[in-house]
Amino acid sequence: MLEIMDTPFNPGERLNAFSEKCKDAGAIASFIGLVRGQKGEVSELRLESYPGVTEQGIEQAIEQAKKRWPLTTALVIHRIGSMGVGEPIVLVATASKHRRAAFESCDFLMDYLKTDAVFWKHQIGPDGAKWIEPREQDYQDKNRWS
Amino acid sequence: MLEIMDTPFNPGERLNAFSEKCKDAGAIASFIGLVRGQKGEVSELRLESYPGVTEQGIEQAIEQAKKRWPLTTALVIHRIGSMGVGEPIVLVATASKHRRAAFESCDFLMDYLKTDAVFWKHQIGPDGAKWIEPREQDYQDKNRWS
Amino acid sequence: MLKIYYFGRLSDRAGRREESLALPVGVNSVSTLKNWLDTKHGLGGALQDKSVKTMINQSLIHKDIVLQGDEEIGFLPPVGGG
Amino acid sequence: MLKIYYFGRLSDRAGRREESLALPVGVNSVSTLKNWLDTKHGLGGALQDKSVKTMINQSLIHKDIVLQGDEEIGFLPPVGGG
Repeated sequence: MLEIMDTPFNPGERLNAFSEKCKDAGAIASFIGLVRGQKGEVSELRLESYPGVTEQGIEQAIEQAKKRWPLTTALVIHRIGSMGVGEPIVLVATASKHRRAAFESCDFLMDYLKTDAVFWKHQIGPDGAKWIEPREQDYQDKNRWS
Repeated sequence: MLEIMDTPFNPGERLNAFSEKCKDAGAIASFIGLVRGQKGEVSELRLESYPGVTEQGIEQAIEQAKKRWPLTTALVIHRIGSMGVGEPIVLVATASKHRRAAFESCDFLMDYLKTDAVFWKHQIGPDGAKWIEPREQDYQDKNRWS
Repeated sequence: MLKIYYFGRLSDRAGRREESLALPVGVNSVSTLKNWLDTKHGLGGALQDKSVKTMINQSLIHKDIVLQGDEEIGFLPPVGGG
Repeated sequence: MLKIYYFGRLSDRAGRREESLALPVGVNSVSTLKNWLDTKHGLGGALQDKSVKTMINQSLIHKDIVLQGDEEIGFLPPVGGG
């Protein structure tokens, strides 16, 4: 399940709805990413996607995760557009009978989203705007799975 | 933050409240455990604690996690008493500036809860009741951290 | 008085979750108390099982200990939550 | 008509996020189109940067490709979300 949206979403409500659908799973791992930044340093984050391409890439990553781990189901919700500090950017949730599978697949999907998902991040602060690209650590995290 | 309660809790609401308190963290990993069981096989799960001892052990595990990873904060909510299939047993949430730290510390706390936390599980089904103890896999998972 | 707690499967075995009792005659340590309880409740050696841990006043003990008669004693089979 | 998309920092550089144009005279491939766009918008070689990927009709290309003139072309600097 994938949703890319340009309006805020409620991670807790989404996670509850997800849990409702996979009660026989037992183990649900999730990750919430919030727009980080000390007040004053970052005032806004803008995320851009390539409609069609972005969705296809994430759907493929979800399929890879399902092949690799015994998942009941997986959910990715990702914001695009303009966000303020503290707002959720991303929710990933994975459900399995097995705790390890849930944790690892959630971790895997986050690594995909950080380095390979087709988004561009524009950070706007008092000193102007800059484009944020993945850090070396993000690429290293991602290489754990290959 | 630790809560042991004998009434149902709402994981999504709790996670949202947790997120509100750690907006400068950016990365929030969480795990929800639900009472698993095909309908008909398990009708009820009863969890027993040793009041005082159970809390102290979990608090110590949270302190260990905070020493080991750069966490903003961590939350454990654990049910005791009687639960039906599909009900949440446990919610663990960890917040950090770093995604890896959030994932690993959440995983660590779940491993503690599965094998070392002072609870006893009584599973009641159509064939009677039995006490559930950790599986070999749970002990192996836990040994990853030592 | 001793306050004794039986947890998990031990409570099924002992037919109770807790009991209070004065230090019985001839019982002055955890090991002698375990033997005495084993006979009294017909536990079939359940308290002697290696997997069962003993707590005195909510602290794990790792060797035999002399009892004063006013302790809280917990018998804990293998734990696990989540 | 070609439909061209500039993403991320390339849109700042090109001063636009997209444009439509007929295949210019002398342009018949991705490589010649990149050179032509570089001159037209003064991109300083930004499209030639190794980190920039090219998509034709939403598929990544790994070598130069002949253009018909009706393609959707995307220029993608390093991606990353989350």
